[in-house]
Amino acid sequence: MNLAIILAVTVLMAAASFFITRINKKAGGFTTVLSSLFALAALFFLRGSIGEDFAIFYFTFSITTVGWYFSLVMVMAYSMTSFFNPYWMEKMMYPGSYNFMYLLSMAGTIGMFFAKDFITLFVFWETVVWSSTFIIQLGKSRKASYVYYVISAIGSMATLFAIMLAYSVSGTFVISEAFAGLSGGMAIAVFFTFILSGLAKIGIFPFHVWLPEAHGSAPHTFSPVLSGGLVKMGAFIAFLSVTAFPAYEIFGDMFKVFGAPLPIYFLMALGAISIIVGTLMAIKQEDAKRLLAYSSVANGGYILIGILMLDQVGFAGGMMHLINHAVASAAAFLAIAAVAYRTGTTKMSEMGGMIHRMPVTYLVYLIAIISMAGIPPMGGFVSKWLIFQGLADKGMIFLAAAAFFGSIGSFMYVFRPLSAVFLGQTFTRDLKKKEVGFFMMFPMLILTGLSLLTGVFPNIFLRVITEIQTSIGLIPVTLAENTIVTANGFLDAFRVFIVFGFGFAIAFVIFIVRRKSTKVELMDTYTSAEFIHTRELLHYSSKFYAPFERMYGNAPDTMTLYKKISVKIRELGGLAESLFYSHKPEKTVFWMMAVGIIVILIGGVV
Amino acid sequence: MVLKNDDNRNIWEKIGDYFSANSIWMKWYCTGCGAIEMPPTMTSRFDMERLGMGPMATPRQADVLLITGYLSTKTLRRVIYSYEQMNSPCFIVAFGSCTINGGIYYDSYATIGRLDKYLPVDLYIAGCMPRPETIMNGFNELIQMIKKGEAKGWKHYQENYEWYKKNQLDSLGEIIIKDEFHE
Amino acid sequence: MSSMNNIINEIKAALAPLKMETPADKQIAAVVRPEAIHNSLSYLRQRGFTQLCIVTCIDWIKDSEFELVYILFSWTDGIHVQLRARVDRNNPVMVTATDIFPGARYYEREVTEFFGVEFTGNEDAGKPLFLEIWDDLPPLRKDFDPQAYSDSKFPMRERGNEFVSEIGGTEK
Amino acid sequence: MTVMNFVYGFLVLLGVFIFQTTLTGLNRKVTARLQKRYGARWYQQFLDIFKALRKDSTSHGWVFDFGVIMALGGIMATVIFIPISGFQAFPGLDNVFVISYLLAVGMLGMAMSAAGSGNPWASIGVARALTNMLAYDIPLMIVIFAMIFAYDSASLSEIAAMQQGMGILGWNAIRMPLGGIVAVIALLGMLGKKPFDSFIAPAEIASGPMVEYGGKHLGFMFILHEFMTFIEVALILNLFFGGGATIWEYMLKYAILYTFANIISGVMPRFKIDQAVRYFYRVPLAMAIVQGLVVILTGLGVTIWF
Repeated sequence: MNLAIILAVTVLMAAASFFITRINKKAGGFTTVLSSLFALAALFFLRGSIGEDFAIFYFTFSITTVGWYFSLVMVMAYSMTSFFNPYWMEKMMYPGSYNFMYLLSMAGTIGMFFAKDFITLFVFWETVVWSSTFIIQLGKSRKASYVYYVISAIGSMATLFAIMLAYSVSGTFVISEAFAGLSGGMAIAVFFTFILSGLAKIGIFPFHVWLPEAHGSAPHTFSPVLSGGLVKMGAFIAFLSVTAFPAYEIFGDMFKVFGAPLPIYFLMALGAISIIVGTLMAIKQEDAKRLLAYSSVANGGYILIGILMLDQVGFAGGMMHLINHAVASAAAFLAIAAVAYRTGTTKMSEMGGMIHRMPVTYLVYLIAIISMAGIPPMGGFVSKWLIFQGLADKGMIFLAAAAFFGSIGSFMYVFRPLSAVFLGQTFTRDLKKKEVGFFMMFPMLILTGLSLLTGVFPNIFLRVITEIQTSIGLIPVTLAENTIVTANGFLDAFRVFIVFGFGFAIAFVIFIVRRKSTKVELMDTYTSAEFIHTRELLHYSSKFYAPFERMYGNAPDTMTLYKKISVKIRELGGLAESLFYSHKPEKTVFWMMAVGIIVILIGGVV
Repeated sequence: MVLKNDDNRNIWEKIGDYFSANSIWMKWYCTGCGAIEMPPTMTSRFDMERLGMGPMATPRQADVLLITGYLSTKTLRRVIYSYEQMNSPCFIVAFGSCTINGGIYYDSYATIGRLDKYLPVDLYIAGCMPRPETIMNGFNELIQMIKKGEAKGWKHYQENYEWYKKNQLDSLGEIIIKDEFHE
Repeated sequence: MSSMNNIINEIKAALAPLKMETPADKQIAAVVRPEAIHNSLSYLRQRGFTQLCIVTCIDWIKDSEFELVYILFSWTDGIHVQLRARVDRNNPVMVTATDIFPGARYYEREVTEFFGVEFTGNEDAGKPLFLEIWDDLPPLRKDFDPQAYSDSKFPMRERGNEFVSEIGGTEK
Repeated sequence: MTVMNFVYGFLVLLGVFIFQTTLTGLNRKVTARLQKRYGARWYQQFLDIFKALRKDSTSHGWVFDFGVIMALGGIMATVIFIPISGFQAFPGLDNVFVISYLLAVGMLGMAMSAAGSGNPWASIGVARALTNMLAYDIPLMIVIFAMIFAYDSASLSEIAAMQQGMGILGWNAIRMPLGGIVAVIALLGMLGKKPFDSFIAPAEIASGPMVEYGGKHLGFMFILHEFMTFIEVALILNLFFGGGATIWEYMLKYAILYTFANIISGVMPRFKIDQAVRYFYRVPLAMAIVQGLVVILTGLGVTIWF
């Protein structure tokens, strides 16, 4: 009954934080820190009770490894971000509601991952959606929360429909049994409608529009949670749709593309498209948070492809990428939030040279992007390596092309905030700014450490994933002491790290043996012998990849497309309105009769 | 400016000077008419690369600053700015009579007279303008000077910094200009 | 396209110049009174001479006068017009042309810098343009002595014997 | 992992440095002869590097220094992983993905240090270099991917070993002719040789990322460039030209491949960066996908010879 206590405490603390914030804003913020840390610790020790089932009221829960893994990643994102809450209370419009929603959505995620039946899952899912909708509204724009809610609602309703459809066949809501006995067209309908909420949440291609809107304009303290945490709920749905709904078995006799049944390959292709779209869009963003949001779209594609592969290696890569991206993305968003805390902006063209004022934040961001771009020795490399190996096993050449594109493209976009925000000349306005306090630095350092840990000792995390793989009947990925073994070769991340350190040491020795260099100001650079005095003008940050952007700058934006469609629908509605609701009653009667006759005629023919 | 050859370099400096002498990268400041003499010197006919010389893009990378012609006061400000961005040991080679004593612009209000009052010139190549043969000869001379440790203009500049600065300010007023065109 | 003669006649009629000549093919030179410069420019501009090529100055030191020269060009006729006017050298003042040709801003600034002619109405005219730091007479005036300036500012090499050592001079 | 591994690693670094720097010097002579010049001395590249290390340098803050060290460190670590005719200082770690991504550490370090100098030219150069990387890497990686699928191995030394023993017919460049062409074109892009050298254009953007380097920093960049050249050429050599059974064969093939790339670039003008991207995404990408599909779907190119 441990989980029940966690849930109860979190919900109670959520209510309490609302009232505490009324009395003292800072104290309310600290309440979220304490209760999320408590949830994290309690969840960590929940590992002993894996396999237990229990029920609270009508809700049934079962503690599984995969639920434990997912909820740990999620609550990690929540608890690390909560350290920022106390400092942002002053800037928040409704701090009490913010704290309340923050903890409530956390409780929702925990409940969702451990749900035993679909009704429980759906209720908790909707709790998260609703509470996060209200939080996003507290940020820069209301429009963002509409977009977020509309897309979430489409997904949720579709999933609910799928659950009901499956119920009509199997007669049960229990996750492990609900999809039994599906076949044919029904199976395809259930599969696609069920995974729709997952796709919407993880930001897969046609549904990715909410991520930049919501991430970009949510409060700075909630963006890390959105990107590092809530997006991963979609991965959970994707996971359920290939395990609880045994897609590979049900679609087993369908046409196979590179070894994957067509419906699954279709979803993987969507993942690949979102890698490409996310990468291309991220490259041309001018706002750091929107850029990172689009990078979440791209990384969501990797996670989806990995999980849908459902094999020994690629699946492990997808699950590993889940935690890597959560850690890296949360750290990057926190670093940007820390910069925004000091400068008050997230626009890249309005900042520069923050490295001289905030070196620790810079290092945090650097490590985060190294992990996000999949460069050794950070965690992102290990998971991308596993996904590449999985793709190479099956020869999925087009998905691999997209994955490579996203991987190299990520060097391009992650470098932009690094260069625009942190490197270059410090703006005159920011010359007196200070590094953030230790309390804010602490979660960032923890996440940085985690990035390094996942990269150097990936097996600690992969062991959990092998347990998940065993629990769903897959062959687990082969792990030796420090190495990951796949059919195509092995990776010893620790040794790679050591050799990297060796190379670094040699370079360092050569560097310090040579004479010390004279240090000059950043304004004293080669400017073709021209005198330049304005720091802001010398810093090159906006339109960074202009020649490359120009090549696809005129391509249609998905959001514009949706807007056009909505206008068309409104026009269509206008047409119907003018037909049926005109001033002349005889016209209405005529159309109603006409429609009625046509329906009868068609019915007769059929 | 007369430099005495007091050879008290240690072995490391001698080795370093050997490297410096055989690998000279130049920043080539196209001030006057002399710039046009450089392309033939670099390309197939005279092939400067066999001496280990080559063009470089910025003063930070370069070893030798070539002043190829007359210097107006405006240009001199930029040349001084560029020279101070160079990493020592760095040398200056000045071309043509304009840099030696003003040349045909000796009475102009806008061009300076002698360059070595403002910057430590290691080698003058006389002529109006010097042809590529002369330039190659001059570079050979420079290489010999560096090898022997005689090209110490940069050291001289550091030691007599006040003297040079005083001359520069007397003639130019100010080196770093800040006006509406330099923001 | 109107012929050269037509234009000459039109200009004669409109501007009533003191003197008129055609120094070369497709070129017209007209000398007007300094007060008439502004009106003449605005007339020529609406006549089709839309491009102001240059504003410059000549120092007639013996007459104690500055001659301001405006060169305009018509893209429809392909004809250059020179407008010339002489102002007093001791009190050189001229009305600005920036309200007719905004580009005149920098030409006038240059004339002010090099000759010291004042342009009323051009606020920028007093600021330095080419000469970054200048503390003497405007340098293109005839009474400015560049040799003296150069000698005082940019010291020359003493012509010692260091250059003639090879042909028999003493050692350094 | 013993001390001997590190000693071997150090020796590999030393040997590679001497070999590649000599080869670069000789290739400067080759380029000179193409232009009917006499050319520099064969050891000129050593003189340049040591001269640069000898000079004083200017630093633009700690990230400027740190980036340079990180770049050289990452690149040297990558060199240690490259198999040299079957010899590896750290056996088993010659995974293609490890090498191509560890290479990115060096790139990132260099980009960071260059942008840390605060010079706009450097930022433009970095932007172009990263765009260039995006262009050449996709076609090349697709071919390599197909190869990994066909050989069931991502290990450079294993792929190289499998090509040996059949003479020239064993080489992947011959078995997969389209892939071989893509690899050579991508090699030019990787090496930053003409026509894909717009990111270090000296006259237009003042040598791009290297604009602020001088003295030992510049020396580091030159050493880094030698190592990077070695990694890139050796990658293509092992994957497409069968590595080398003996060290001499390896060195000979390497020299021929590198000189070949150099000669091609010696007679080329320069692409603008968007032209380079367009070119790579038109011709080599199409060839790579055709080649990849042929290998994956039919097995042709790998199995037919056995």
